[in-house]
Amino acid sequence: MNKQQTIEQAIAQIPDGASIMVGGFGSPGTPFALIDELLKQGQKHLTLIKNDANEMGIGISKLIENGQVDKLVSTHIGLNRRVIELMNEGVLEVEFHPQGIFAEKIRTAGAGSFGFLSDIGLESEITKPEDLLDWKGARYKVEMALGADFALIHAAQADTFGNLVYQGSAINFSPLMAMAANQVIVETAHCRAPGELEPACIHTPSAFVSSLVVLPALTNDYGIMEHHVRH
Amino acid sequence: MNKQQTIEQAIAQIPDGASIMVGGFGSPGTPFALIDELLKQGQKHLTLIKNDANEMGIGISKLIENGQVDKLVSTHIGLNRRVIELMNEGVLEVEFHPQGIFAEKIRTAGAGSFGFLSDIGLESEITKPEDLLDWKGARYKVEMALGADFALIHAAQADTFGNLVYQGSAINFSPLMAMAANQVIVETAHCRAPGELEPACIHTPSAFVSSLVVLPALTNDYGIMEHHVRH
Amino acid sequence: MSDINRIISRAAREIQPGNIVNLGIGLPTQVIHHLPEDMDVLIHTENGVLGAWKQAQPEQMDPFLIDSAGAYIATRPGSAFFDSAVSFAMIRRGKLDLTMIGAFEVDQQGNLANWKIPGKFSPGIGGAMELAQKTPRIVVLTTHCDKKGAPKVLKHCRLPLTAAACISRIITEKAVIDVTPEGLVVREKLEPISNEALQAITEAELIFPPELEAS
Amino acid sequence: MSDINRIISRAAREIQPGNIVNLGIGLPTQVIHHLPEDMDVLIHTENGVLGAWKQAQPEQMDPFLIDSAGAYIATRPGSAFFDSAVSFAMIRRGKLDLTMIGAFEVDQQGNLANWKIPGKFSPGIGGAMELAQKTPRIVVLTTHCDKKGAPKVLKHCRLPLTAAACISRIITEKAVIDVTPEGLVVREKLEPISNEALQAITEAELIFPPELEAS
Repeated sequence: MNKQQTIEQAIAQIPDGASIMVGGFGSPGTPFALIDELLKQGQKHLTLIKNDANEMGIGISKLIENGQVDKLVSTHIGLNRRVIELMNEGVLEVEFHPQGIFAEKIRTAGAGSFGFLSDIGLESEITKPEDLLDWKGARYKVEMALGADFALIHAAQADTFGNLVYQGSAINFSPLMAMAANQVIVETAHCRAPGELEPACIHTPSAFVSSLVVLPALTNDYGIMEHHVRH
Repeated sequence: MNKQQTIEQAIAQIPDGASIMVGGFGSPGTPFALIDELLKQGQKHLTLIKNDANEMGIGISKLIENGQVDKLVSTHIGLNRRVIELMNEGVLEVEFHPQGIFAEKIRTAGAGSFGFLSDIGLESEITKPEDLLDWKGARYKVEMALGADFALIHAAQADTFGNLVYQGSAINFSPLMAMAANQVIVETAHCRAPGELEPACIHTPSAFVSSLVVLPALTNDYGIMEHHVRH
Repeated sequence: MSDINRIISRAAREIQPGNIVNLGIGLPTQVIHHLPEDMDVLIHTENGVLGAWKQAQPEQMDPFLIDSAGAYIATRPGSAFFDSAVSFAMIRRGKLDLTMIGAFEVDQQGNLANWKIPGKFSPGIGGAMELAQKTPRIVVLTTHCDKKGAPKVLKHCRLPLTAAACISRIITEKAVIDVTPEGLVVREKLEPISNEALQAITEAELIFPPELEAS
Repeated sequence: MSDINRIISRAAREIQPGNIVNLGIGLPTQVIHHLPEDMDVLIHTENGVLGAWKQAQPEQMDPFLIDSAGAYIATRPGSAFFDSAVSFAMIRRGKLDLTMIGAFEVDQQGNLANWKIPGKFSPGIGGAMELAQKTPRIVVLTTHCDKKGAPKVLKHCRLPLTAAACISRIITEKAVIDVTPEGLVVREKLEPISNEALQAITEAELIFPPELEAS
């Protein structure tokens, strides 16, 4: 059950053209080390699925700025001027969803279902006529499941089987993405022996994890970022 | 934010004819004390939603045997001969779902969605023609959300705000039901002050809990049951 | 007191003990600094925190704990962390009592537009659509006019809506205005201004009830 | 060795190191007792345990921890507890490698009937339908004939199906039989029996490959 791999091995599984879910809301939960390895290996024509685009110069923004990303599925990129420019220039295709719908579409894929019936934005411009379903007396928007080939996840702690624990607001989309992606690559700086994590406090059970990368330490990217300090 | 009530107050909120979700898979997670109070108060024409019917003479089987229940929505009642008899005699209406679909229908209500697209049992006798949806090139079964007026939940630990922690396999349907029911009544023998439960290890956040009943102790019903000891 | 401070300090009084509240990015985020330290309130953030509190002191900042506006926050005793699906389940199930939110435009039907200016600004929807559509009470915090002096309280929103008929109350630096079946009713003035002057900077038709003048 | 023990001990050899396995109620549940204590395997139970293990010793029984058959169990290091929605997400997403399951009837198309005998037995579906439909490898453990001596391995199931074309292998006290595109292929005999005698107690047509006789 030992899922440990080197970071090179783990990321080398990703081919050009892959769809990749990336955990994180802002910096917390963003797997900076896995992203940097993807930058180094240079896979191209990627579709990324992440809540936001991080900020310029860090996280997935590096991949986008480096031209490795064809499409981004997201909820809000307001904190990244450069990615907004690339979107407006037509260099990067961006697909937006309301944040909770984004979460729920991923979770639906993770649950092995195919879509769900929603009323969010039913009469707004985000709903196209072809998404509407009249069913048993009511009108719904059909939101289809959103899966991916890979997920890149940062965990605060893991055991060698791949049981995961997240910290604070770094949990956000990670457990959903771990369920939804076909291959799940996890980084952690704190790897435990099986049995060291409390079974009732595990956020992602090991069955959902494919590869575990143990980081020697967390770099500055994971520290307090000036842009997150409100002034 | 203090949600504490007496068991009498909490259960007296339930009117005749209410739909009630009850946590538990077998004994673990079954809120025996809340059920016994419901037996005492005698509300009638109830619809119960529980994975199973417990065993004869304990848990919701008492309510069914006492004639308080018109309908049971469940996945398997094979361990309760008496309830099977009542079903076969037409005294009790029983609606069965596959266990994971039962869980997911409840979770869908809990997520504020209305239904989901499934392929489970698509070509089996559990799928009626009117549940089939052809959508964007594929055929699905539409599973509608399953909500309820009340949920009765047993938690291993709670704080006075209503944050909940479950133990072992007693978690099962409880966090889903706590999200799906309009009023959520929780019993626990271990009530903590706010801040004593680790925020990252809370299974049900307090927002989903309406009433908290602190039990002086757990009765024998919560102990080792002879029928769960395999021979 | 600055216009902004007047909005924020008035908005803080909207929060009742026992409330679960979401504070949107911008003006609403700042309301938390006007709440008493011991107030019985739970602040919800979309990114999975119930029990968020004021910005953390520098030496106590946790790099893995931000609010949905991106600031390192402290939490209150009794807080919980959870994933984004649970966070929005809480929103869609109506478990929040109050959301305060910013706006580009509001109108007399209670419509809200705050996510997109076609051709100029469309960084995404974020959590606004679900908050606006599903929170029982939406209070909009906004300057009365935009930077060019054009009214933001309109007869009909012209921008794409975030949600229709969702607003309960609008708080500007000039007034507190309720959305009612009869229309927009001015409840309080937050600076000395005549009814005529307030109406002049408001495209929507305002109702001035008699008790307003008496106050 | 009894018929039942022969089925169970042969079934235990189906489990490979590294597997995630669900063991259905009845014969499959007993397979766990034939696994080495240190085997690298994770047992999944529908009620939210990954890493379930053999029945707990009386003094170590936890009243809040049972398997889906209702027995107080021990767990292995590295186990996790989770809710029923996550448990079935794991099943529907194909994260289990193997499910062993009982049967009323199986047939040569790999169909499984194990949840309902109309008019006689219908206590509910439980988790069988999703396990049968979504686990990559389904191994059925069953006596070769029912208590009246009637074949259970049929040309076509007559009872309502749990899932269609889901079975990989059938293990009875007589033989190990694989479901293949060509039909049911006998891989092993578990007691001395002629091909003719085995076919005689089997409604489905069996294929006896040459290498079987050599073994």
